[in-house]
Amino acid sequence: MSQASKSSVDVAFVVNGSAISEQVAPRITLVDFLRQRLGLTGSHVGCEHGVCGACHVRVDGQVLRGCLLLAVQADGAEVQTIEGLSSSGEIADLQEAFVRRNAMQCGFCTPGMLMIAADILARREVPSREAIRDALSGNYCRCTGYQSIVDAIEEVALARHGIAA
Amino acid sequence: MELVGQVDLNATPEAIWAALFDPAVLQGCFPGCKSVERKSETEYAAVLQVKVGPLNAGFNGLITLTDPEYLSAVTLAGTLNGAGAGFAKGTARITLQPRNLVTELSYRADLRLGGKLAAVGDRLFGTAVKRNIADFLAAFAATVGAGRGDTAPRAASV
Amino acid sequence: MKPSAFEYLRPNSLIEAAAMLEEAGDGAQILAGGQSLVPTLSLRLSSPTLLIDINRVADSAPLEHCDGVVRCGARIRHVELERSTMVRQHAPLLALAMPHVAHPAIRNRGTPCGSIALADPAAEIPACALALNADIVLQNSGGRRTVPAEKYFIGLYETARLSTEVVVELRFPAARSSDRFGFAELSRRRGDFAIVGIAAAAQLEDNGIRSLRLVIFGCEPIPRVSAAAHAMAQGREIGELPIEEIADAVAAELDPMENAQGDAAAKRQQAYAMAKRVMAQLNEREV
Amino acid sequence: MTESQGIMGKGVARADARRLVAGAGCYVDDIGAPGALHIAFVRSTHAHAAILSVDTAAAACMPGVVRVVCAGDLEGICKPMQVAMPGLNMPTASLQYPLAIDEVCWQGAPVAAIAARSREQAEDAAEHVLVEYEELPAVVDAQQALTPDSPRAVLGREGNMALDCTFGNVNVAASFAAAATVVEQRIVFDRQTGVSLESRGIIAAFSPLSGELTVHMSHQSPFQMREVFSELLNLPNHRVRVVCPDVGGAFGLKLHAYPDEVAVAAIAILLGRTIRFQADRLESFLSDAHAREAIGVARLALDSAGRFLAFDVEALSGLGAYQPYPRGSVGEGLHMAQMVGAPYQFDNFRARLRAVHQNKSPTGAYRGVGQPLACTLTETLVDRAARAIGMDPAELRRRNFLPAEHTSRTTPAGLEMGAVSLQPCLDTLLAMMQYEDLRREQQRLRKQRVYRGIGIASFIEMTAVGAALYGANQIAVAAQEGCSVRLEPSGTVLCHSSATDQGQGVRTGIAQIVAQALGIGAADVTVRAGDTASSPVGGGAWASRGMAIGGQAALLAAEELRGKILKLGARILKTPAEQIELADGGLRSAANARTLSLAELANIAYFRQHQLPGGGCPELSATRHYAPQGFPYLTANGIQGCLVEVDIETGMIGVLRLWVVHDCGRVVNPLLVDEQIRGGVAQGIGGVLYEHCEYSESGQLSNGTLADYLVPMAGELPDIEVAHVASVAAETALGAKGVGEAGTIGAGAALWNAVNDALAPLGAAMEQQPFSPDRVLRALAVAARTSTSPALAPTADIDSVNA
Repeated sequence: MSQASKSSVDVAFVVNGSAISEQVAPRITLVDFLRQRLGLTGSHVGCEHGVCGACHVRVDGQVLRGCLLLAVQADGAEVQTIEGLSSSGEIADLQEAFVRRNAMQCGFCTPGMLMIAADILARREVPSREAIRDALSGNYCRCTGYQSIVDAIEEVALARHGIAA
Repeated sequence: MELVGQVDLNATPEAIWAALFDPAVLQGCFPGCKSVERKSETEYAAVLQVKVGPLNAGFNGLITLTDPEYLSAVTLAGTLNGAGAGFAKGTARITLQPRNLVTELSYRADLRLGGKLAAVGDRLFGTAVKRNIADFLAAFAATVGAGRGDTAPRAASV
Repeated sequence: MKPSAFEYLRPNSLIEAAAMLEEAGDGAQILAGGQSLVPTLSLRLSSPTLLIDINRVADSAPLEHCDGVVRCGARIRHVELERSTMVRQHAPLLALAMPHVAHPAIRNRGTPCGSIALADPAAEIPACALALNADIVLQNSGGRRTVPAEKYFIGLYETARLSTEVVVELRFPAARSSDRFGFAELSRRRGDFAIVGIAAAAQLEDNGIRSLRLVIFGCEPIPRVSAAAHAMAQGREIGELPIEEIADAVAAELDPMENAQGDAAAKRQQAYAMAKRVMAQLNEREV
Repeated sequence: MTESQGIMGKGVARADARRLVAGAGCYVDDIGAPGALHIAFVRSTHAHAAILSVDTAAAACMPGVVRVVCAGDLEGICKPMQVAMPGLNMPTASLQYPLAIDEVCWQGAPVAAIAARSREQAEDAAEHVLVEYEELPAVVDAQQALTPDSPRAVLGREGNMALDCTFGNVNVAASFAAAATVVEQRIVFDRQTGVSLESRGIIAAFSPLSGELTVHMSHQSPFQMREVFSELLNLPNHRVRVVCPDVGGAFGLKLHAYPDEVAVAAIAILLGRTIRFQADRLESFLSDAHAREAIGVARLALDSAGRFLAFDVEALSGLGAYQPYPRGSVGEGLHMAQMVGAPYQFDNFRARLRAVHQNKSPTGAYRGVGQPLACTLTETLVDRAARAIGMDPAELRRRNFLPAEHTSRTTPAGLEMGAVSLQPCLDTLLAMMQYEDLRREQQRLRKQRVYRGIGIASFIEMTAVGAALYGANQIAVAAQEGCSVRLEPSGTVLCHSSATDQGQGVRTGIAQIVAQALGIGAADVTVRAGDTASSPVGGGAWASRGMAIGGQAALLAAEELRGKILKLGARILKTPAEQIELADGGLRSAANARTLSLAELANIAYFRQHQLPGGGCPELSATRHYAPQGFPYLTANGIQGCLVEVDIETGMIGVLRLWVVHDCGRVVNPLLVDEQIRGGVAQGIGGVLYEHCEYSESGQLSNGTLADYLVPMAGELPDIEVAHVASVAAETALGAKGVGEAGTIGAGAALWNAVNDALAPLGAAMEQQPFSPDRVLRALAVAARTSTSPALAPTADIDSVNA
């Protein structure tokens, strides 16, 4: 594609395994598009300037800020949201640990936290608590003080490596 | 933010005075200035496009020249409003002092931002303003006569 | 807040991008990683009429080591440097700096070339480029030119890049086995804007220091190579650097920006501390 | 059905957590509202200005714009807000309009509203509304606001003073004259704000046909807002429904009626349609209630044995331009002044509070309301005293605590206090910290020029506040909580509570209480809350009341239902009610060993009444309310310890460890309680190290993004160790006290003390939070210059100019 469009651009991409094809104004961010056009409201809008991490989505396997990517830029990509990760069962153990350890209060940051947590858990080694805190350093949670979130991620990392917590 | 500074200009007070009241000179010297239009003897309407890194916003507003003391001092006061971006407001007392072959232009300026500009731009605001003043003075010096001395302003001691 | 309306183009090559940029004039902006640009759009601090998205260009240089140079093309993202064993081996300073660049999700998308194009005073990549005196490759519709980092940074967000040029590649001189590197950054929280940072590269010759490029960033409008550090270090044994004296001189050179992060005195003191720490790293660290 | 015995006290996972981890939470912005118009506000760019004109012509023609609304358009639809507290001797408060008329008194005050088909279009148009202002003199600094020649924050006021009052038994002079030691401490708290991750949001729908207003909003107190909308918009309160769905963090800031939210509801009536507004982050920083701005100076008199004799306190609280409707914001200063010394025994007390208006964003409730300030003032003073008399700070506290056997009494400060457990809390804390070892390690490291500090802070927490606070001031805020329970035909229980849940897990705690009373599993109790159309009338969430009052109401309702179930069961099972056991989801007669499931019982009651011996229509539901009676609030208490390391070269402070021992009475769910404490601690640490709403001299907020207003993130916080001393509250059958604010109240003071302990050998001390690195370096530089006796640097009084 290389011609300009004034009000809207055709985009086609795969969201949580389903192909979508829509017209979108270039100024619409991916997270707004997912929420408002596709009804995928699990990705949240916390700051709209890339600081809080509540809007994390996975694009072609990488966790990105959904507010810092334009929807048109997802054209041709594979996008996964918290809804997709939930229904695929990919992070079921992580979600279970979050629930059991109450690693959330209001839940607004939780989908973004889980996105980045899934990323941490994809590493080869078991991350230290310090490494987990470092990886979470771009995700704002006002409620928990983060400890239970770190606990839950650590527990799942150990379990996935066959180590009892 | 208060800033002071001075620059020696290779021009007579008369030439500098004329330049200060010349919309074309002001337009040519202020970074990003798109137009300056004389509204009255002492009022100018200005349109600016201010670009500092990530900020790129249009402003328009009124600049007023007050308390003129012919050939020796004048105060520039202005408020620039940006659509939704907030405002920039400032006054600068400019004094001219002939000395040997040059004229020393010195100023004391008080500048501040309001609205969104103030709320999101603090980390670099002071530096950006100083830069714009230095650029203005360098251009002004070049227009009225090559200058000597540092055009960079410094913070007024409070 | 939502961005103002703009148009969007997605060129297939960097040459095409440069041509679009030139044709569109003032209101156009290159969209690389977008991690600094998009927030300014969403805050409506800037309202470009056209974004030229270079994320799909076919002719971006790879991340590779060849002929004594580590090349980093326009589409290369921070995370690729972070994970690259080649970078750890041949450009260790970048590897040291990378964990300080914002946060994981930002590094997944942001690009070193974009960071050089924006030239935020607190950014790590410009400081590293200056410490290594990397070459910055700029493209316009007529062709390419190369500007050494020493000549690239001019003032606050002001660089040698013209508004019609695109940063298409960074060329870092590959490290020699005897080179030493250090990096330290002071920020309020992990990933925040640096209050003061130091990136340092020392070239050794028979254990003596041939050159020390100690770059202070974050506290002035542009990164600065300390002249004093080089002068005081040159010819000395790496283990015998007068660390405190050099750190003093580094701090004395500075004219820090005063803002909510602190006044000039505090920043000089912090620069002193960080300079000491980086020089201690130089003494410890071997490639 | 699951085992129910002893379900109280267990760390039951929250039922709603499964939704939240799946991204299936439903916050206001997630609610679909077809055809709703989006609002963008034009906000004042000045701290204080007269509005000369508002030109909306260009904006009105922009694409997607339906209406540009100015103050005049809402006249006749919406009354202005005016805070009044007849119980306090306050000058008449200024009127606050949803959209400013003639005058703006803080940067960010809404001036006009654009209603458009999308938020983007509304914002596009907002840039084209031209407001002509004439700047007026602004007063930004609270101390300046006190001076007679200060500009007025709001024109027409006689002065800027909102409240000037004195507490206590006043004559402290004798105690100070007789004292062996007198110490003084000055603290400055900079402004903070709550920074909920979900911003404030509202969807207001008005049906001109039915005359009904339905509001979905992110709020803590739906019934309060029903009264507010009803009163301001002149609608009978039964024609107003307020629903609070999932709320993404609140912390007090979602406890007020904001002008923008009131404007949205008024515009819904004006246009007769559905209107929605979600604040963006910048307008959140500008317009969410700010908090904490205060200066306190306190003196403490001790006798030669180190016993406390008297406290003397001066407090100044900066309120911003207005007090928020309807609760006001003098509570911060009142708590700050009156709760100094609260954990201790002493004879005399005097405090003076002055609260002033300034041209800044209005302040309001934020977690702890004034108590963190009182705690910090007290505990830094106690540490100062310990250093002055050369006693270990833990020991000095132990000598002066209110005794464990102490029961309710009125303190010299006029506080009515319930029983406390400070001594056992301190013992537990010191053991957890391995206090003596920490002190030895600290001394060892100091020789290596590593500056570690240890701080402890004890605190009293007012929880579960009753009607004496707002009711006494004729403010329509419910002090009771209510709970309705009904047995469903499935044998489970549906429960409607007035206590609202912003993630605290109150609904789960209530489910546990109800489950235990009825012999069913927590999963068999569904708790709904937050809808004025279905909940019993109650306060919602404020002042740590959910479990203590809402839980008590649930216990009463469940016990009443239990009685009804047993009575009906007795008829069906033909056995005396007192011989029926309610367990495992059914009834069992001890007399004849017959059993009956709750489902079967409910089916008979609802569908087969004809089978009932003796007929009749049984009631299997109960509604009960509970309000504190005979006591003004429940007194929780605790103590915290903190270990820090200060990098004296850079001014950076690292929090290494933090310990909390807390007594909230009966712990219904330890998982939830510990999370309340840890989250509160994080906010306390945030205030001391990072958070600051920075204003320029002309009243411009200069850090309106999350990159510039710093909140604590995962990398900056330590692990937080929590323990409990559970002294069951005697005042209620449930025995639970509140816990929501404990972490925040004590953490800041413990951290202050730890930092000042680290700096003490260098003769430096911090007096103003947040402790930014440049402030730490400045304190060290001052100490190096003056190098007087460590830790006893002279302090200034409240009227001296703030550094």
